[in-house]
Amino acid sequence: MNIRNNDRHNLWQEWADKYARRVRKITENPNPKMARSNALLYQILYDQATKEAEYSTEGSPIPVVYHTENAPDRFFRSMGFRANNLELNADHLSREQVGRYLNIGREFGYPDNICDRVKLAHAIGISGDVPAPIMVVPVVGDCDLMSQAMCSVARYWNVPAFGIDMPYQEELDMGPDEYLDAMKYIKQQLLEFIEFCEKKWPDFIKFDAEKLEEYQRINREYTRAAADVIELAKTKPCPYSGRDALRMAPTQVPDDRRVIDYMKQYVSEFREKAKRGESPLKDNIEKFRVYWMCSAPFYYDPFTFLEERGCASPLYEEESGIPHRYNVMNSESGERRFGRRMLDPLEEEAALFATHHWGASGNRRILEVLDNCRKVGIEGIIHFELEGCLSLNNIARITGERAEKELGIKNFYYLSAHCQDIDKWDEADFEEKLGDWLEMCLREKGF
Amino acid sequence: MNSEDYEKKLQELVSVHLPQNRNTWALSWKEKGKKVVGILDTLAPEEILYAAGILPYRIIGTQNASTPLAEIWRPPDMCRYCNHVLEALLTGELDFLDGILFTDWDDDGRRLYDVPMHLGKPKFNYLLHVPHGDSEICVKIYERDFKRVVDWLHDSFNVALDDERLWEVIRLYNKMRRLLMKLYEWRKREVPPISGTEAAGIVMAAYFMPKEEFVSRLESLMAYLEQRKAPLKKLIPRLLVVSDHLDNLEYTKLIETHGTIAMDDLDNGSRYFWDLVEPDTNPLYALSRRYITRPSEPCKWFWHKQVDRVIDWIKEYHIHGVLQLPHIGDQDRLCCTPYFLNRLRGAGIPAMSFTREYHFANVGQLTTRIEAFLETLRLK
Amino acid sequence: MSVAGIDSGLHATKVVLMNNGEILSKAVLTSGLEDAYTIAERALKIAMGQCALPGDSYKYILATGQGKSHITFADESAPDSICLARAVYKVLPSVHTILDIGAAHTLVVKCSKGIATGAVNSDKCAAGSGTYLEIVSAILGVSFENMGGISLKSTEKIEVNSQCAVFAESEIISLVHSKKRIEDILGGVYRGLALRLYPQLLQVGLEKDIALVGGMAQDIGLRSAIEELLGHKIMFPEDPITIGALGAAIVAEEKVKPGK
Amino acid sequence: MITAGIDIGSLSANVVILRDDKITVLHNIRTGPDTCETSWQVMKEALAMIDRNFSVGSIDYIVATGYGRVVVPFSNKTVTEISCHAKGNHFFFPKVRTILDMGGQDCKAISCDEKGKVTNFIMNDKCAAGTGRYLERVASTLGISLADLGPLSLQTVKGPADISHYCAVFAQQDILLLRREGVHLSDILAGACEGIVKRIYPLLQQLGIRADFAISGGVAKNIGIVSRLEKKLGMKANIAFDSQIVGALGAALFARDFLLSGN
Repeated sequence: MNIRNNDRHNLWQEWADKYARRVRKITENPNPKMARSNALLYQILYDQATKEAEYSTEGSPIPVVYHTENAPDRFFRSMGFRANNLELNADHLSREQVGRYLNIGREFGYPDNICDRVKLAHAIGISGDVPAPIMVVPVVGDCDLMSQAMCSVARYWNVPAFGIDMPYQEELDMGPDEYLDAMKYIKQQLLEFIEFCEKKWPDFIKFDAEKLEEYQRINREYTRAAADVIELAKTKPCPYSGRDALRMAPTQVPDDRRVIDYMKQYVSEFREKAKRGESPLKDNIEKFRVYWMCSAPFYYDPFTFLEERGCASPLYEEESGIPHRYNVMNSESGERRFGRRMLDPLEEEAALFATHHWGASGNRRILEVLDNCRKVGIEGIIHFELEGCLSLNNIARITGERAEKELGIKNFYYLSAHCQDIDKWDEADFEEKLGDWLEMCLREKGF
Repeated sequence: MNSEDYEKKLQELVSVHLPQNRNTWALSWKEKGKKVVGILDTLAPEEILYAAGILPYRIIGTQNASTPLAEIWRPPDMCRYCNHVLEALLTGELDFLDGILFTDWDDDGRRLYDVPMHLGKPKFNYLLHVPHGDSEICVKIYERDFKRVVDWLHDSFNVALDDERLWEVIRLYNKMRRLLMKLYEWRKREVPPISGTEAAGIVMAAYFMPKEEFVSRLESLMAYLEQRKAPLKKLIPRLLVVSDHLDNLEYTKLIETHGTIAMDDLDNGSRYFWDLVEPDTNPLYALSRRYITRPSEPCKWFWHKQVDRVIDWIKEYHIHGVLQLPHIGDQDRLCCTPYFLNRLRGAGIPAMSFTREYHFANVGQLTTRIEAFLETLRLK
Repeated sequence: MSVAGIDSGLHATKVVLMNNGEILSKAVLTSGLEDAYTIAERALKIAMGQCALPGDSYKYILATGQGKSHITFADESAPDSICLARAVYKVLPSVHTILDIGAAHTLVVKCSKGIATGAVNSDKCAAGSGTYLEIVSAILGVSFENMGGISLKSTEKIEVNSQCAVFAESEIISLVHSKKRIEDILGGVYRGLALRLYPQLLQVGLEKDIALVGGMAQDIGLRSAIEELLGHKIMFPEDPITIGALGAAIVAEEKVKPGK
Repeated sequence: MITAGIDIGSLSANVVILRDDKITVLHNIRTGPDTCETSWQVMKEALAMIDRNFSVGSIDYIVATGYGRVVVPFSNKTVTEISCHAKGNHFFFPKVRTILDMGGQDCKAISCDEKGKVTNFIMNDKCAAGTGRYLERVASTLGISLADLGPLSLQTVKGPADISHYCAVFAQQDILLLRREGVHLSDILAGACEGIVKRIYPLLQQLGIRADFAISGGVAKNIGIVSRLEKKLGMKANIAFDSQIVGALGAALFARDFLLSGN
């Protein structure tokens, strides 16, 4: 069974075309509901996709390493690798593209009852539709299955799987020292990684600390710009749609300074709206605000549904200025934390990695979620659990119970569904249940 | 003793893991005012607990058909073992435990820790992270985390640990491992002296007994076992069974009505005792090296080395086919299954994988599947 | 001032007419192949026919139930959870957990003083629904109404594990074949059913008192199986089928109350 | 040499009697609640077709298969339906390598070698979605015969209706609702068939489909499923003249082999 010999698709070309269409649409006849800054976002994505698309057809002169979201992308690139984030690839699949990869997964015999992201990331990894890897990097800490998937991809291509491990302990009492400890351990692994690669591919792989530092500077400026979003999130009515709260910065272009401009544009355009009291909410009246968590249906927009009913969703846990990699960077000044004991760029990468909020026990993540709820005055939590996501088992209900106990948030809507496997998605049913829940919350509030 | 007595003693040992028997040792241990700490898999460094005067108790999930209390916290179709363990925790089946040392063989294992932490039941819990790599760095960090486990034991149960005692315990565990390996050696015979069910039963007896007692009991049986004419006749085909938490032996019995389980890759089988702790100046380091560098579990990044082992075993034990029975939601094994099956079939070894419940249920279809697989091996 | 509440269920459509908290009349129509709109309209007419008031004296019509969105002549629709909470508060004020088992759904509502504060809805698998029991009655050739009573005569504990109603079918057939008593088989069926409802009940917290409503509430077999499982009595309104419609009527009244 | 195969399925019981390599009797009845009685009944009736004073004793070797195989009191040996369907299909279509057997409550995808020996197989799980029982419920809900279901499903008006529920029981509810919304009968049936194909296809995918392809079991009679599956797979499906007896035939062939090999 060898999928590589099947009909090849040029995924990046398909994406380039998609982004081109979007840029055109936004510039020619913009939808007032959509953020104007999207134009720049899609331009960045378009430029990246076209570059990758060329590699896909001509074959990549630079060796490619496959990895997933929590892996230190900047670090790989600073060594001269082309890093391909399969998890992000999976996220970018369109409704039309997704079926092919679900099938590739099934034909390979990969379990069907695990979450769509793992399934699809794995499938893209073995499809040959993106340039083939010379190495795969499984990482643990946020999602163990994802690391299993990466091992499977490495075994498929018969290339080395060089794992990076994230340590942790129950850190209720975990201070900077333990983090430093973890950070040192990861730094060691990064050094080992450098040694391994420089020995294996002496001609083209060389770690470049300055490059990494440059990428980190860009990332820091971006983070600083994004930090303002959390301020915007406090304004009522919420100036932007939940759709935009979900908007993730293109993390695969660490060398592209335009991501900073994008974030600044994004913030300023919504700051304007906030001043004018504008919002995507019906009649600009905010009746209720929810914290949208975990995942969301990719090919359906639940936020418009909520906003038509006066419900704002200012936060998505992962993005738009949520300082979810706390303890590493001061979101205001963008300076490294850990009492300044974190000095070189490798340590910064290691620390970002060590403090990932999906890592360790559920407590780490829940504390952060509650903190964000406090910050922006959340009244209800919608916990959209990705079906088959092991990292979410047990903590959904714990989050709910603690939100009620510690913040008095009574309304917790727990649902579990697929985000990309459309065959398993029942829109009518979803809307009916979500609508019922929201109506329950509103009536309780006296609307 | 005559062979009837030996046979009786053997069957006693095999049935130690049954619900009505398995807590006997833990309870009398507690009567002596000593502590019992639960563990969940082959990755937890039992030796440390035992050397600290604590009885390690390997948790078997409840065999209740339904797990309503667990399903408050987690979806029913993820790791079934976790469901049944959590259910056991919440129904009070495990109330005698003073604590649990959790190990994150995967995210389900990791998140299993959150509920007890949230509810404070049992009182003392520790989440020990298991590096999935086998590099020296991983060995070192695991050793460091062992030190933290020792501190945790000290803070929670006011127990101390000295190298001398730890070495003693390590030697004891190694002795146990050698005995079990010897026993497994005999399974290469055309008619093995013990069935796969008995083998798994014996291994599981080690979960619950103080190791001195287990070792002496097993030792006293070895001579008898070596010349034992097993009750089961020569049954073709010879199988190697692969699974996790296959601790309800009704499953192995079901298989052995149709064939012989001559070898296994089970956590309650070879994976429990394979690989010794090699001598070193530092006992914690020596332990860490043993637990880290063995490929045993699918979560490990170098697990393909375990597949190499399985392929060697297939030759040594004259195996006709490999039968894998992951429980529903045994995700990291299922993720490795395509590779596993392709490797074996590539090497000309018939292999199949069927999912099952954790407790013994819904075996109608499973039986048909197993029979059909064995037919393909037999009807040549 | 009069209002109407309509509960458009899968198997039956119920209507309750109210005037200042007083129930004027009720109507229950089992749905055939007519669409939800037509049958609701008919049910409403029948109910209105039972009381003297002219048709235009109904100030507000509120629809609930799985077919609510189709009843376009209603002024408004409201979720089942809210209506159930209101109605049960009116008839059984001490209730804090409502278990509503219908033909194809199970809804557990957590409520206090008529306000629904939480709800868990299940319809992934028929294992927990009334339809499951209909299938069983068909296999055993026992009338749907009598099954519950028969199950109470059970003497031997039998486990019926099959999650899937269709597989339960063959499991039950083989039980019959192995000469098990119908009473005991039904006992097992109800116990199994209660067990499958249990996690859902636990999820909302199981605060006493607990009331059983909906089409299945009259099934004595199910009721006693649940009570056996919980270890205490559960309540049920005398007319559990129209409880959703009653709730809808109450919510409708709130709408037309002066000052609201 | 007279050998027989008996296949006790969840819906139907089948008997095939071979004289040497020739099929002399085919017979099938609906499975009753008492599987044991059913097996006697179907066998007796089959024997009567040869001649009235013919008895079970006059058959040299009997193999039982199907989920009720263990309760057949007069069988010499039992073989799983998986092996039997492979062998039976291979008898009709020697070039077959992939087989889909859709029975009353399970669905198997089987791949076999040139000798008709099973090399791999996959079965659906603890849910009746995508089985014969599912179709039965659909037919009964709409008050049409199972035989008409297939042909009607091909005369779609507005294209297949969306039946979102996997569950055989809930699908029935969906269908009821669709009916009330006035959706055309054929469109509903088309939706049901599409739904089944959707469930079956992944099984075949996982197995890996190699030509030739054959379908057996009751559902093979359903043109609505077969044609859709053929379209999705892009290959023709071989179907025995009586798809329901394939399992029993396989059993009878095994009986012949066992007899010859003195096994």
